[in-house]
Amino acid sequence: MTIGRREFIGLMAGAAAGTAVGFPAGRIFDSTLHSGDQFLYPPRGPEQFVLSVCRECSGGCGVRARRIGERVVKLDGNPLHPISGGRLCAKGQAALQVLYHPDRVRVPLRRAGARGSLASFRPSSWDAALNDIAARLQSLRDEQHPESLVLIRGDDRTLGTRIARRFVDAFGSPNDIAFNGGGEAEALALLVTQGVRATPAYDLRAADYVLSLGSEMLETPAAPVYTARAYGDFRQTYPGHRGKFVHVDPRLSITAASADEWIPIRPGSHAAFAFGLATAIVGEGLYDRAFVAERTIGFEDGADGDLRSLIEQYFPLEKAAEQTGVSVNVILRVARELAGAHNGLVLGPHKGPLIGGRLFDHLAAHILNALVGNIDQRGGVLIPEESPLDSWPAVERDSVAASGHRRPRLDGVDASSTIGNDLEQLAQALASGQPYRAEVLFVAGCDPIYASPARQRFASALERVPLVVSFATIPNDTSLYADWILPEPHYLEQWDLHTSPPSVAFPMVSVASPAVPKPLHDTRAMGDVFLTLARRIELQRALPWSDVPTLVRAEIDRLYQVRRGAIMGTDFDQAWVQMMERAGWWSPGYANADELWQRSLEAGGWWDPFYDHGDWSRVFRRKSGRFDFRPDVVRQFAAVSSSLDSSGSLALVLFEPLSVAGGTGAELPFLQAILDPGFDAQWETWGEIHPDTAAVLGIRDGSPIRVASGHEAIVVRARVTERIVQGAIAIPVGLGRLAGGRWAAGVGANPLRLLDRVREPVSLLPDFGSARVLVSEANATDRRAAGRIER
Amino acid sequence: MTSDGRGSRLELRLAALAFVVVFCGAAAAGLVTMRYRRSPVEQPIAFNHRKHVIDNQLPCSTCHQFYETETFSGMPDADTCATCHQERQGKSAEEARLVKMLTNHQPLVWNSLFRQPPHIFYSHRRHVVKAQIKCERCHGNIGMTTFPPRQVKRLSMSDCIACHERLHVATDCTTCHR
Amino acid sequence: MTRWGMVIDLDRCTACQACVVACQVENNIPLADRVDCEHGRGISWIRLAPFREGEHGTRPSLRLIPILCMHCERPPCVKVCPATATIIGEEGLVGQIYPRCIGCRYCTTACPYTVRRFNWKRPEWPEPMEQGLSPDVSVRPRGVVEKCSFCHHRLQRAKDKARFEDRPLQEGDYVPACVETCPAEAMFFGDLDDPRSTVARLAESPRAIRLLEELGTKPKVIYLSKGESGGDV
Amino acid sequence: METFELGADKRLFAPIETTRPRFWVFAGILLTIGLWGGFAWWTQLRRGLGVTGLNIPVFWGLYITNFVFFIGISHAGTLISAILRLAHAEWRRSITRAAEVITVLVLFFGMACVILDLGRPDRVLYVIRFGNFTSPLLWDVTSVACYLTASTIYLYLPLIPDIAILRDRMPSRRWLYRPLALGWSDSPRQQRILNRAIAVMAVIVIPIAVSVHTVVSWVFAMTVQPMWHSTIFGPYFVVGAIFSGIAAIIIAMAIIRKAYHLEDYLKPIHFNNLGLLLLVMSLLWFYFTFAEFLTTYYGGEPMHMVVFLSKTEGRFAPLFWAMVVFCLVIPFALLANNRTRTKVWGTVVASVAVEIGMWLERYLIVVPSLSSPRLTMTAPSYVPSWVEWSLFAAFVSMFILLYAVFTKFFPIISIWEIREGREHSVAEVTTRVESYLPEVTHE
Repeated sequence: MTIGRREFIGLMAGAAAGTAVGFPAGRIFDSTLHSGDQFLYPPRGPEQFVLSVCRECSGGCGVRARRIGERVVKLDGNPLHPISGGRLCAKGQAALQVLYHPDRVRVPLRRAGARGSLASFRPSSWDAALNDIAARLQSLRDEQHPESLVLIRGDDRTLGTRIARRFVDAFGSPNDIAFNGGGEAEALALLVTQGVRATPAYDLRAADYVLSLGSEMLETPAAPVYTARAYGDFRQTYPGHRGKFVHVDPRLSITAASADEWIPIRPGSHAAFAFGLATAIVGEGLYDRAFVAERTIGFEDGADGDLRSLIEQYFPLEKAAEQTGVSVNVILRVARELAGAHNGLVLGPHKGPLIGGRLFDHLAAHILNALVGNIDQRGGVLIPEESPLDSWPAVERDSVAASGHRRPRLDGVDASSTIGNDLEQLAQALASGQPYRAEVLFVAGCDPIYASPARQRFASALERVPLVVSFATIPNDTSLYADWILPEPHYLEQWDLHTSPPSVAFPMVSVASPAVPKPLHDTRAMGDVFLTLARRIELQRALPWSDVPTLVRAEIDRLYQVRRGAIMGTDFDQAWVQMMERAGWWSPGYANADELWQRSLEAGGWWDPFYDHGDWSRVFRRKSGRFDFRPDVVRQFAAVSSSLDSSGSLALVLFEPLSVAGGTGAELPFLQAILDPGFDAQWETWGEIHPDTAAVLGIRDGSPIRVASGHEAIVVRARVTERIVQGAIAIPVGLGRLAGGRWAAGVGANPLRLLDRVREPVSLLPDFGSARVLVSEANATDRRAAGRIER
Repeated sequence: MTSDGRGSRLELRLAALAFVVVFCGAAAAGLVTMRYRRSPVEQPIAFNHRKHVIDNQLPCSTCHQFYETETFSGMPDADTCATCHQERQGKSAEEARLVKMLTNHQPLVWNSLFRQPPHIFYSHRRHVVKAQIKCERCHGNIGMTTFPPRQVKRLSMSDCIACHERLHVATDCTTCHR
Repeated sequence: MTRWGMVIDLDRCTACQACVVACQVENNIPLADRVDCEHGRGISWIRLAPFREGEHGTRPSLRLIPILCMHCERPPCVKVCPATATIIGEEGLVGQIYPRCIGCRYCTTACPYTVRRFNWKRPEWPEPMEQGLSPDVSVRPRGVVEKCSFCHHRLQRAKDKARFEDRPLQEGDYVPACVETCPAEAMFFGDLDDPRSTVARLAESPRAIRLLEELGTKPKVIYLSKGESGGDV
Repeated sequence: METFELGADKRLFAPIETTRPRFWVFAGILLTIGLWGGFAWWTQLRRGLGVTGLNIPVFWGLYITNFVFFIGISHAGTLISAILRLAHAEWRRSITRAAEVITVLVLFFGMACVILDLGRPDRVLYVIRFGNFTSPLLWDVTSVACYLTASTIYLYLPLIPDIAILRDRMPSRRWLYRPLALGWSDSPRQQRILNRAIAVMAVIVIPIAVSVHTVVSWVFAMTVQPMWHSTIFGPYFVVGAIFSGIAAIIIAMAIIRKAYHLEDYLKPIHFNNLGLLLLVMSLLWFYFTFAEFLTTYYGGEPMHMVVFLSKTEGRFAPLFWAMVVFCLVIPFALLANNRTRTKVWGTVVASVAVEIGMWLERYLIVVPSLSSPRLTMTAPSYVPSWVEWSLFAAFVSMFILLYAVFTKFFPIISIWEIREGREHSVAEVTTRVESYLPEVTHE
């Protein structure tokens, strides 16, 4: 072959073009192949551990944060902490992602548009926010209307809330309103029978038979990790010693899955089942005669209204069997097992932080505990001791404040009420402006727009309040209706003191120190905000501290003064302190307040593990000094005929999955993915229907269904399962949020919308268990409507 | 090729042939160079290792504070530099710049020159303190440089394995991979 | 020889899934959003598998069992990997070498426990979530397989630490994140070859069972069945 | 003599010498589909395998199905042609080339399917660099590579004389044919060597071909997964492969015959003969399938039954029964009947059915076992995404296109073998047949 000029040019041109195209093509191809290779390379740094306290629920677990450089990379339980014992639940583990959540409130947000949408808010500054709020508050004081300030708050075991309450008190408003749905009935049962205001503690660890009347004790107890640890020991600690666990509920929950036996009952018949047991126990004479005789009244006083006669009159076994759908044989067997156990413990239907229970159910459960003599015993119901720091010296009210406190509370609750708070009534008062107008409303640590059965009315009532301030880390549903959203630091960013969580018997003070060197965003702790406001409107006499860290240190000084308890320590330390205190000694391991402070920071806090069983005067505080079976109350309940109306509708059974309990958790993808391992349910709200019921309604597994009550309807996915009894639909609470960031807003549906304005008779608590709903296959319109709500 | 094969479009054929062959070669070259492409590393200050390590006899741990105590060696922050350079020590223009940066509280972020892959567990402390491996073994004569190198040195597994095999220490994958 | 193993007491387990989330946070598991989960692409190295019991008519029950990589002594995945990217180490840990994995997913299909996961996309963390990532665990690129490592980065750290304290590794020095967090204290971890260790003792319990034992994989995750205790704790 | 013969085989040169516009349209369409597939692949490279419909636990789907399917089809050529050659089946002469080309081309696509399936295609060579010899996937790579090499040689050897004919006939393409013809001058010595080489290759290629599909089956059978872990899988896959391979030849022959008017060369008798083979394979396939399913059913192991039931009456039932219809009912009905089998359309319809059926079979082997893992796990059902379908379509189109391009450069029917048959074999067969018979001596 001869290569001429033309051929040569051709060769060169081809080669040139080949290079020009080939080289970049190769590079582009390679970069595409490796487009997954840009490794995130988390920076290294010195390792450090910081102790704090989890605030994902009321449980109060001591947390040990692992810090690398300036970043927190992992949370674990503080091994010395008596609540967590080095353990954490799923929510606690995920809390780190709340700290680093992309949708946190980063600066104070001021509303500039219609209420109800995050898009209406514009970034502002702390100066603007505090000036605005302080000015309104000052004018309320100037106009002698301090009562027009309202605080709606969550539980008060953190300093921020306690400062806020004290602020409201000193300001002169009676409207310090707690929003704590779940535990109220349980505490009320204790108040009614024993005259104690507390959430009962259950000594699960030492019990050998646990009868859960629908108590989701392994999912949503007040202190999940504490309960789970106790449960583990209850099951397998001593060789040959294993507690038995029976769960009675319409639904086979995750708790029920762990039980040795699940006894399905008709929805709403927990009390009937409990009284059935009581009838059997009393009838067969299996009750604890000594305890009943010595420590109780109202059992058989000869009076015709005593418990014994009531039981015979109202709760014959056959009737209990009929109401619950459980055979007499089973009731008898369970009654014998319970009474025959060494420490048989009955837990009332505690469903979670949001779903309020009924007094009747909890009263019935508590009466059973008394009948088997398991009150204030090892393995029984314990009455939590107050923490030494629970109360501050009373506020010295000035004249303006005193005048404000003479006005009634907006929710109409007073000292004579059974219930502590009434959101329903509050909503009405806000809307009507009667008995007086609310001018400034703070919402902190709770989300009433999401969680209250009165949510619709509440949302429209908020429209009438001129200044609504919401404290939030990630905007919640109520934040959307506020005028200001104030960025609350994450718990890993602030100082705090926590006292014993509800349902924990011993007093405890945990110190939480900030785990990150500086807050990620322009946040201020709620306590600091109220301390600043107090200075602005000259209330520092009641709130003299300069900031929260100062207060924390001052509280430790106060704690030193009580001269009891010890620094948190190992099991061995605990046993030692208990032994010493039982013998009347106090060996604190610290010589002064500074040492207490230092060692609290190192160990996580202070506690007093000694529980004095049988201190009856502390435990029974009614006039009689005994446990009161309250036949009067039981009679009132029994007299109300249970209306078993079922016109083609299903009973609505609500529950709270652990990962989204309390209406929080849906913000995080990891928690959305573990809603229910039984179905592998993720990222959606579902409705459980029994196969027989589904067959009648023509509903197929997995299809979208419309669930409607009188005024509202939601669309959920049908799960046809035997995990729920016939004639009911079980729907989880926790999704269907209006806000909560990219992963929560608009995902799933909120079944609390279906609830109506129904109260339990006698107690007047909002009744979460009485709703009935119509269920049908969802048509296209429903689905579209659901989609509109979602986005 | 004989004359009859010499069609009028031979040069086109040759061009196409050349295109295909060169395209493949060039694409391969593109692929390979992409993989070993190095982006230059810029440092905030042209640090003179030699000045510090040889002339002033400073130990490495003055600035790389952690290599004897942690898995990583650590880069000095502004405070570390400020212990000496709050005021001028010498006459170099770079130092003048440094002092200015320090007085203005500008952030001082050094860029690492030696990069392990992120999927490796490597303990500086273990190698330096326990095994008494000299820094130079991996870091070469960085201490002799008067100007920061611009090229990242990526350490490869074969370097590690060679040494581990010679010293008869673990070569189990999970000893280092994570 | 050390032979790391885990014991899970199903009688203590409450199916709370703390282990699931602890693992995800510890091991820089990529976030899976709603769409990913609907596609069945969410990654979790440990999951709770439901076992429904009871035929129609009898009372149904539900058993939830935590399932993670069993670190089999005869792992089916290691055999089939064409690129030697999954290996069984000297101490019995079945490791996954991400930079060598070609992403063929043969191991995922060969694993009878279905505990291996694949990175369907590049992991992404919206700002500032990347700040929560641990430097102890590599962030996996897209296209490779991953699975439970028994948190072996913790072993590397623990060994490093023990060496500088001039002592042998002790029980409790090295514990995976799931075991550390388990609220019901249902998970135990340690050296199965050390007769004094808790796990070795529990593994001898009459309640001890191994999943899919009949396949001959010799799993090193051992379950204690629900029911009466046999004097094993 | 020579001129006459060339004139007689003019039809065979026509596709090479003339190209009609219709061909360009056809090629354009195929190329467009191919480019679309390229776009789909690009998308997958950029965004990862998340663009497929795969999930946990269905980690393998369409790509692996197609891999098994394509490798199966590759048995068309080389194996069939080798067997026919060794058996001196004289009717083979006009079909061997068409079959062998299928093998070589389709193997590339089979291998490409595996690369598509990789999460890290950039690391594909790690299989060689860090190979693990206990992995059936590595055996697979080895044996497919062997097969590709062997079948390429086996395609090329019989091509040499034809290339030489083309070299002498088409001066304008001498640049291509001259080097490829390797100086073939049709000398008796060359002929002898060539024939021996072909015979040797035919012998070598058979065990390799058998090994290829056996090893492909072992990718599944070596795991302990339900309805994969089966000793029957090796022969079962080989039978399935030959089955789909024959069907592929029939379809290819019919298209060539129609497109290039080769009715004189590809006669109904060829279709009839292949149809008979197909019928045998259909029955053999049914036998294996039946044996496999009966064993599973009879054993009744719960884990296996879950998969079994998902195929026979669960969510895969429509596909499963469609497979039975396509692989057994339709081909049996058409091929067992003399009237339909002897028609070209009869065998072609049967073959198309078999291809669909065999694809379904591959799908039903891969997906159902993965969809029902041993430890319960709820998973969304696997629905292949547009990317997977696009790449499937692109692979099929590109295969057809390359096949068509081949016919534009090389005779798709072996010219010299036809001539050889005409010149020598008629006589040879007579002698051979006579040699089978008792000798009749004419006295």
